[in-house]
Amino acid sequence: MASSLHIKGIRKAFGKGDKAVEVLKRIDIDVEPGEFLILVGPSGCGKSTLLNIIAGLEEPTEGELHIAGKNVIGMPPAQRDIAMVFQSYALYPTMTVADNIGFALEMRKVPKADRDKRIHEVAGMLQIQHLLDRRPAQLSGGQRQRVAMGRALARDPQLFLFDEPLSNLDAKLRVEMRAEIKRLHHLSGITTVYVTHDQIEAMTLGSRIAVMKDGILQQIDTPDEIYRRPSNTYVAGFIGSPTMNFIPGQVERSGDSGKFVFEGGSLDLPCPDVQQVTLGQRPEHIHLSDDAPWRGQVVLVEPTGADTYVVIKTAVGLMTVRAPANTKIQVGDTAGMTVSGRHNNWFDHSSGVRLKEMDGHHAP
Amino acid sequence: MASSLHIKGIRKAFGKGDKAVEVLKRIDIDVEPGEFLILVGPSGCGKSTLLNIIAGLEEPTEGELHIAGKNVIGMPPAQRDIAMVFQSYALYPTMTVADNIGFALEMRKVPKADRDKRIHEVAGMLQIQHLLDRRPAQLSGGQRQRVAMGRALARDPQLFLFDEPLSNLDAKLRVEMRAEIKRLHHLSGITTVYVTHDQIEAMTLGSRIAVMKDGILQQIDTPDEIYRRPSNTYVAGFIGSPTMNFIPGQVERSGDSGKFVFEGGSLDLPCPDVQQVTLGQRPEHIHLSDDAPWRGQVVLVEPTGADTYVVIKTAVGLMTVRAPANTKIQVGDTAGMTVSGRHNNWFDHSSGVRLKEMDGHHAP
Amino acid sequence: MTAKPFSFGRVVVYGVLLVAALFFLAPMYVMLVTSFKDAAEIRSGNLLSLPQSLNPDAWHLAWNSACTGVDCRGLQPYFWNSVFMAVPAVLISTAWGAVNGYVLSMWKFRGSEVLFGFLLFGVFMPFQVVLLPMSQVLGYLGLSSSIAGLVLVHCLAGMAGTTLFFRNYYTAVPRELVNAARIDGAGFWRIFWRIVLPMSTPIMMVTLIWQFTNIWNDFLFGVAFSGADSKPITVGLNNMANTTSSVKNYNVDMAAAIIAGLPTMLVYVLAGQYFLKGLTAGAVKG
Amino acid sequence: MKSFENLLPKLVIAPAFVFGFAFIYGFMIWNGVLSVTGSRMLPNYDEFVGLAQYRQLWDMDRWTVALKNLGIFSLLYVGGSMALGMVLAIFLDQKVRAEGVLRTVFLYPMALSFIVTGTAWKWILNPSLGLEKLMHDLGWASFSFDWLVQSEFAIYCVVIAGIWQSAGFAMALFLAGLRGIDDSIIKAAQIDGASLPLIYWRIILPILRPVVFSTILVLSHLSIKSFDLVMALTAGGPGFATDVPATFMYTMSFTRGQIGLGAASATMMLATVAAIVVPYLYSELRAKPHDR
Amino acid sequence: GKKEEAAPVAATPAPAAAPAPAKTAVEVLHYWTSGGEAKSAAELKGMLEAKGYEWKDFAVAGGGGENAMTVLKSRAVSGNPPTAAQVKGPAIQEWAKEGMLANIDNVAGPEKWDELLPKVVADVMKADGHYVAAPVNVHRVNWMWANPEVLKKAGVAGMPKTWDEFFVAADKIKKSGNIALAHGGQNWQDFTVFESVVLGVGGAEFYDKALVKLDPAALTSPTMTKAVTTFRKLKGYVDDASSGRDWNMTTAMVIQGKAGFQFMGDWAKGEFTAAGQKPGEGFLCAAAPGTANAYTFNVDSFIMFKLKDEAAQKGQADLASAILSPEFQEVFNQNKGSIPVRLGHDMSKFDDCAKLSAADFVATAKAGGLVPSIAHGMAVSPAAEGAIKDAVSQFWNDDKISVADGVKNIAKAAATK
Ligand SMILES: Nc1ncnc2c1ncn2[C@@H]1O[C@H](COP(=O)(O)OP(=O)(O)OP(=O)(O)O)[C@@H](O)[C@H]1O
Ligand SMILES: Nc1ncnc2c1ncn2[C@@H]1O[C@H](COP(=O)(O)OP(=O)(O)OP(=O)(O)O)[C@@H](O)[C@H]1O
Ligand SMILES: [Mg+2]
Ligand SMILES: [Mg+2]
Repeated sequence: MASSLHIKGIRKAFGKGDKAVEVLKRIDIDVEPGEFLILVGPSGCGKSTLLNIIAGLEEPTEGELHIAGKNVIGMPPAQRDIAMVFQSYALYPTMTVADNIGFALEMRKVPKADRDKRIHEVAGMLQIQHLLDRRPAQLSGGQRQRVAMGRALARDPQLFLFDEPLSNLDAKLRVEMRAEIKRLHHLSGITTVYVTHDQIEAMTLGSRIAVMKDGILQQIDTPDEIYRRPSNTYVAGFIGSPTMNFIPGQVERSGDSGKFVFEGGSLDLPCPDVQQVTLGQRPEHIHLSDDAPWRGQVVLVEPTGADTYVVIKTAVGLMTVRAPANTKIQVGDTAGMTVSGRHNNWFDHSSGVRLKEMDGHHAP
Repeated sequence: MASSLHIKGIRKAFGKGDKAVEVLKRIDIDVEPGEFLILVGPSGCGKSTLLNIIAGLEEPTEGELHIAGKNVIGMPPAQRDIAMVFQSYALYPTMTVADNIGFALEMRKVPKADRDKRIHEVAGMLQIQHLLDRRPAQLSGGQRQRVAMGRALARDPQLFLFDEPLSNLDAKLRVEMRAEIKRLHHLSGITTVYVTHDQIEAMTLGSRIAVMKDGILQQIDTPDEIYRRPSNTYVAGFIGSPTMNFIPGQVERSGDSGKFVFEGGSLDLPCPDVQQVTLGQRPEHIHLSDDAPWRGQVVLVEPTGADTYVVIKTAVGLMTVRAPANTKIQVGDTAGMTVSGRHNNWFDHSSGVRLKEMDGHHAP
Repeated sequence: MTAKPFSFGRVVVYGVLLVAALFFLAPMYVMLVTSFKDAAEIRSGNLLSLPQSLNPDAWHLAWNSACTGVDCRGLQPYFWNSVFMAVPAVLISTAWGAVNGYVLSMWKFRGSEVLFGFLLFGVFMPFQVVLLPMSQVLGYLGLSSSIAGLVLVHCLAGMAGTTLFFRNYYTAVPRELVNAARIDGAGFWRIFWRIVLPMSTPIMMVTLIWQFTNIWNDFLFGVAFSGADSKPITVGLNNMANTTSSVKNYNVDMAAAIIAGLPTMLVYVLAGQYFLKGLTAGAVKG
Repeated sequence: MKSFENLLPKLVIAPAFVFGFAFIYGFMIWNGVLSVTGSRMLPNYDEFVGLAQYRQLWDMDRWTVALKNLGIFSLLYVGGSMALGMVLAIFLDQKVRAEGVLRTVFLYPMALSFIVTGTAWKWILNPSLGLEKLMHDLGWASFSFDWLVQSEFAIYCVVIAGIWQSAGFAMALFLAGLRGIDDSIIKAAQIDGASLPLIYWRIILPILRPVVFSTILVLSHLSIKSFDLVMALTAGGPGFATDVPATFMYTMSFTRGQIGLGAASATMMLATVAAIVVPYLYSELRAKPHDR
Repeated sequence: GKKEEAAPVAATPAPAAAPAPAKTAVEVLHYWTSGGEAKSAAELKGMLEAKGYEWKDFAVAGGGGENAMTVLKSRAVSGNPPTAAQVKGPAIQEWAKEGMLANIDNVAGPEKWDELLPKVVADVMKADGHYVAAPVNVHRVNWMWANPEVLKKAGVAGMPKTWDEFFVAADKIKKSGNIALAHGGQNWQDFTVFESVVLGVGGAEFYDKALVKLDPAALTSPTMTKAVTTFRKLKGYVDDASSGRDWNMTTAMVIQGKAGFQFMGDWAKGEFTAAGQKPGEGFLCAAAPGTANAYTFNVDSFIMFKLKDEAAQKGQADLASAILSPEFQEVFNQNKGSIPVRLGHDMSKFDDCAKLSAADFVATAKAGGLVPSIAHGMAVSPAAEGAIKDAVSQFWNDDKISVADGVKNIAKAAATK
C-alpha cells in the first residue's frame, strides 16, 4: 500500500525579520506511490530541512504537504507514520543498540517476540548483530550510522526518509547496503525519499533524482535523463564525477551543419541555432588523441585504479578526461583531445539553460 | 619541517577482564616525513581508535609511538602539536564558526589580526565565509563538517589527522576539497594520516594506503600497488568499487603454459604453480563478449552514468562487469565473458594470500 | 582526560580536594566527637579532642527519650512524621519539575519563555510572606495542621526551583533525539519517559538532593502548618536544641542533629553513585 | 486529534502556571495590599494608611542595616559558593580516586539543618570556645578570630557558614553539567592545544552556562531568603548587626505584631530582587545559544 | 512495626475517673520546653487528664515564644486555633480585639477571680471587662543572682544594694580572675538588664513614665542618660564570648563559679535548683541594685480561643479552673521559680527567694513600686517594645554609639506605634 507524497509550494525561512534566512523557496515535488526519489544538491541547499518538513519536525513557513492524499500540515510526526534516518544519527544514548532499533516497534505495540525477531533480522542485514548490547557511545562512526539505519528499516512505514544514510560506511559495505536497500524497496514498494552525496547511489538507487540548489528545485527526472540531458549547466556540473567539462564558444553555421569554434580549437559537430553557447562534455566523452588539433598541457594525472583521470590545461580552462588505467601520459606532456560527438550537451551561454532542440540530434 | 610518525606494536583494548574488546592488535606503521598516508578499512576496524591514540586522546594498552623521533606516550595532546578532524565533528556548540576555527590559533597566541586573516582564508577555501557568525546548531551537516575541517586547516601542525573529513559533502564539493587538500599538502608538506571510505580519495590523495581489518594491518603500499597487487583476497575485495570478482578453480598445467579451470568455464592464462587457486578479476578487466564460452545470466544492470555495471550469475557466483554506458544488455539476457589476461590476481585458495610468483608475469 | 600519574597538577588537585574536605568535615567532626562525650568532658576538653570512650547515651536519649515540653519520646515520632511528609513531597515536586522542565525546553510554545521567567521570579518570594495566606488556603481546603497540607505546601514552594533545574539541564539535550523519537512514533509522554528521563540521572539526583534537603530541613512551614500530631523533625529538633536545663546537653543536641541529618546524608550517598551514569556522549554529531 | 498533541504540552504546564500564579503572584499582591494597611497582629484590611509603612520602614536603622547586610552577604555568599563549588567540581572531574567519598563530604553540609549546624559554627567561631581557643591552646597565643562578636564582622561569619553549607550543592550542579558534556568536544579542544584550565574556561563553562544560570538563581534566592542560617547562627545579633531582610520581615510580622510593616519590607525585598534579577532573567532567557 | 510508631499518640496514663467515650482533646500551644518549665507543663497535663481530657501538647521552643506566636497566627488564620495558647501582656488585648478569644467569665465569676487576683494582674487578663485569659504565675524580673563562692574569693561581702556598690564589687571580682557579670548577648537579655538598670537608677515612678507610658520627656531626661551610662559601664564586666549565649548557659556560668553576678528573672532560680543548689547556700538572690522597693512583674497566661465544639468549651473552662487551682499553682510555681498569682497563697513550702518575691509583690502593689516588665512583653505593645529592644541592644553591642545617641535612639524607638 504505497503512499504518494505531494509537496506544494513549500517555503521555509529560519529566523525572523531582518535576520531571516530563506532556506527553501517554493519547492514543488510529486512523488508517486512506490517511487524511490533521490534528493541531491550541494551542502546547505536545504535537503535536510525538506526532509524535516516532510517528517513534521519543522513547520514550513508556507505551502502544502500531502501524504497519501491527506494534508498533513500540523499533524504531529508520530501520526504521519514515517521512518527516517537522521544525518546526525540521533541515537538514544541511554539505550542499547537493540533497544534503539526496537523502540519504534515498541511504540507501535509490536509484541516482544516479534520485535526481537525483527531486531535480529535487521541487525543481521546491517552486520551489527554482535553490537546489539552496546550503547551508542561504544560504537564506531559507521556502526552508529548502521544503527540509525536499522531503526528505520525495522519499521514498515508509509514513507521512508533517508538523510545520507551510508556516508560513513566503507565502499564495500556501502555497495552491500545499497543492494539491500534496493532489494527491500523492491519487496515492500514503500515510497522513499533519499538524500545522498554519492553519485553512484544517486544513479543506481532512485527511480528519479531531484536536484536542488539554494532552496530551489533545479531538475527532477530519471537518473539516465539527468545524466544525459541535464537541464542546465548547474545540474550538468553537479551530477557526474569528475564533473562535466564546459567549453564556451560560438557556433559558426554553414548550411545544415555547423562548426563549434572556441578559444584554442574548434569541433565539427551538429550545432544548435544559437550563436553564443556552452558545450558540455563529460570526462568519459573526451578522448586523448596524440594528433588531435585541440591541444593542451597535462597538469594532473590521477589514477583511481579502474581509470586514470587526466586534467589538461587549455585556453578555455581545465578539461578532465577519463583515460584507461594504464595510460602512460605524464604531467607536463602535451595532449590532444577529440570528442566523440554523440554526447553533446548544449547550453545557452548566458542563462546556462539547456538547448533542448539538439536533444536526439546526434551525429551518426 | 615535516615530522615522521612511527607506530610500533600498538595494542588497544576497551573494557576490562572478560568483557575486554581488543580493537587494535599490534599495529606497526612507519610514516615518513611529509608522507600522506591513507587509512582504510571496514567500519569498526579501529581506524578512529588509532587516530585517537596518535593524537593522545586514548592511551594505548601497549606499544610505542614516536612523532618526529620523540616517544610521545603519556604526552598530553596539547603538546603533540597535532591538528585533527573528528569523524563526529566535535564543534564547540557555544562558539561561532569563526571562533571555532580560530580557537586553536588563539590557544597558540596568534595575534588577533593574523588570526582573523587566517580564518577568512580558510573559510574562503571551504566556502563557508557567509557562515562565520553562525553557531554549529544553525548549520547543515556538510557545513558542520567543513567547519571541522577549517579548524584543522587553519593550523600549521606537525601532523594532520583527518577522520573521514569529506563524507558529508556532495561529489562536486568533495572533488574541490580533495584538490584543495592535495594542494595544501604539496605546499606545506605536513605529514598526514587520512581516514576515508571514498575509493577515489584513497586512490588519488595518498602516497601510501594502509588497509586495516579487525584491528590488524593487512597491507600498506602505494595506491597503485594496492590496487594492482593486493596482498590478499581481503584487500583485493576491499579496494576498488565495485569489488573484485573472485573465481575459485584449479590450475591444469601443460608444460610451460597452464589452463585455469573452474565450474562452468576455463581460461587460458599464465597460471601459477599451485593447484587450488582463486583468480581475482576486477570488473573493468572482464569484458562482455557475445560469443565467449564462459556464460551466465544477467541479473542486474546498473547504469551509473559514465559506465554501466552488469551483474552476471555464473556457476562460481555473481560476476560484476563494467560495460560502456550505452550497453544495451538487459536483465534476463545471457551474456558471455572474456578476460583480458593481463591483470590477473592469483590467490592461494585456502589462505587467500597473493601468489607473488605470478606478478610481472603477464601474458603478452 | 589523560594526565601523568604523578604530575605536579595531580598533586595540586589532590591537595586542594583534601584541604576542602577538611574544611567541610570540621563541623561534622566536632559534632560527632561531641555527641559521644559526656557533659564533663565537653566542658573540660577541647573542641577537637577525641572522646575518652564511645558513650552512646546521648544517641539513645536523642532518639527515644529526650523531652520537649511534656513529651518524652525523643525524636522518633517527629522523625516518622518527616518521612511521611518528605517522601511524597519530594517525589511529587521532582516529578512536577521534570515535566515542567521538559515542556519548557523541548516543547516551547509562544510565551513559554515568558511563563518560565514568571515562575522563576516566584522563587524569590520570601516564604514568610506565604505563611498567613497559605494558612488560610489550607484552612479552606481542610488541610490545616495535617501532613497532607505540608506536602502540598512543599510541592508548591519547590516547584519553581525543580522546574529551573530540569529546564536548564534539558536545554543541553540535542533536539535531534526528540525528533528521532517523534518519528519513531513516541508521543509527548513516551518521549519523556523513555528518552529524556533516562538521560536525566545526574540532574535528577541533584534535584532529589535539593528537594529532600529543603523539605526535610524546613522549619518555617513545618512549625507554622503542622498540628500537634504532625510536627516534622526540625520542629522536634528545635524544641530539643532550644530546650535547656542548667547544663546544656550539647552531646544530645549533636546526636539529635546528626540523627536529623542522617536520612539526607543517606540520600546523598546513594544519589551520588548515580552521578556517573546517564552520559550523553556520542549521541549526535556537532 | 492533531490539535491535541499541540495542546498537550500546554495542558501539562497549566497546573504550574495556575498554581504558580495563584500562589506566588496572588500572595505577592496580597502582600502588597497588606503593606498599605495598618495591619498589626493579624491582617486587617479596613485601615488604609497609604505609604506610611514604607516611610516608617525607611526611617528605621535596622532596615538599612538589613539591606546592607543582604548586599554584602549575597555577593560574598553567591560568589564564594560558586567559585568554591566550581573549583571542587572541576577538580573532582579529573578522574580522581575516591571521588564518591569526596563528593559526599562536600555535599553533606546541605544535609544538616541549620538549627544545628548553626550551633556547631557558633561554637567554632566563638572566640572563647572555638578556633581562637584552639589556636591558643596549641600555643599560637597571638591568634585572634573574634568576628562573631564584632558588630561589623559578624556578617562575614554568616558568609563563611553559608558557603560551607552551599558550596557542595553548587559543586553537585556543576558536576552534573560537566558529566553531560560530549567527550569529543573536550578532545577537540585538547587537540587544539588548549590547556586544561583554558578548556574549562573557554569551552566547558560556556556550555555550562545554563547550569551556571541555575546555580546563580538558586544561590541568590537562598541568600535573599537566608533566614534559618542567620537565625541559627546569630539570630540577627549582636544587636541587629546581622539582621537581613528575611529575618527583619519575620520579626516585624510575627513577633512584633507589625504585619503592615513586615509586608512593606517584603515588598521592598521583592522590588530589590526584581531590579537585579529581572534584567538577568531577561538576558539569559533571550540569548539562546543552546537551542538545537 | 514502624507504622504504629509513626502516628504519635499522646502517652495517656489511664485516667481513673473518666468514663471513656471519645475523649475531648485539649490542644495547648506553649513554649515551656526547658527543664523546669516542662515539668510544670506536665503538671497541668496530669490534672487535665485526670479530668478525662486528652492533652495534646503543642510545644514550640525558641526565642521567648517567637516561633510559638508564628504558629499561633498561622493556626488562627487557618480557622483552626488550638484550645488555648500561652500569650501574655498587652498581646492578650490585641488578640481579643481581633475577636478571636472566648469569654471565660463563667469560670472566673463562680471562682471569684476578681478577689483572688491582684488588680494589676486581673486587668491584663481582661478585655472589655471580661476574662479572656487565665494567669499562671508571677515572675519578678528585677533579680540579681550571685555565686557566694566567687564573691567570697574576691572579698565581696554581701549583695550590693546600689549600682555604685555593684561596680566596686564587680571590680574586685574582675581582679580575682573571674568574670564579674554573666551575660548572654541576646537582645532580650540586653533589654532585661537595661530594664533593671533603669528601675534601679530612676526608681519605679521614672520607670513607669519612661518605659510604660513612654513619655518622651522622661525618655530624654538626665535620669535616662544616667541609666544609659550605667548600662554602658556594665559591659566592661562581661566576657568576650557572650554573644548569642542562651540565658541558662549564662546562669550556668554563675552556678559553676565562673562568674559572679547575673541579672535575670526568677526563672533563673529553676536552673540553680535543678543544679542542686539552695538559695543562700549555693547561690544568692537579691533585687537588682537600687530596686529593692520595686517589682517588675511578668505574668504568664493562657488565652482561650473561641471554639464551636461544646465539649471543647467545657475543656477550656476546666483548663482555666485547673490553672488557677491552688494545687497547680503550688507545684507549678515551685518548679518554675515564680510565685502563685493567687493572693494569700500559703508560701511555706516555697524557698526564700520566692518568699521574698511574694512579700515584695504584695508590698510594692500597695506602695506603687509594682511595674510591668517591658522586656517581657508586659508593658507596651510588641511593636514599641521591639523597637526599644533593638535600640538598647544596638547600643549595648556597638561601643561606637555615644551615650547621647543611645538615649536619642531609644526615645525615637519608643515613638513606634
Ligand atoms: N568505548 C568503547 N567500548 C567498547 N568498544 C568500543 C568503544 N569504542 C569503540 N569501540 C569498538 O571499537 C571498534 C573500533 O572503533 P573505531 O571507532 O576505531 O572504528 P572505525 O574504524 O573508526 O570505524 P568507522 O569507520 O565505522 O568509523 C568498533 O568495533 C567499536 O565498536
Ligand atoms: N536554525 C537555523 N538557523 C539558520 N539557518 C539554518 C538553521 N538550520 C539550518 N540552517 C541553514 O539552512 C540551510 C539548509 O540546511 P540543511 O540542513 O537543510 O542543508 P542540507 O541540504 O541538508 O545540507 P548538507 O548536505 O550539508 O546536510 C543551510 O544553509 C543552513 O545553514
Ligand atoms: Mg543535511
Ligand atoms: Mg571511525
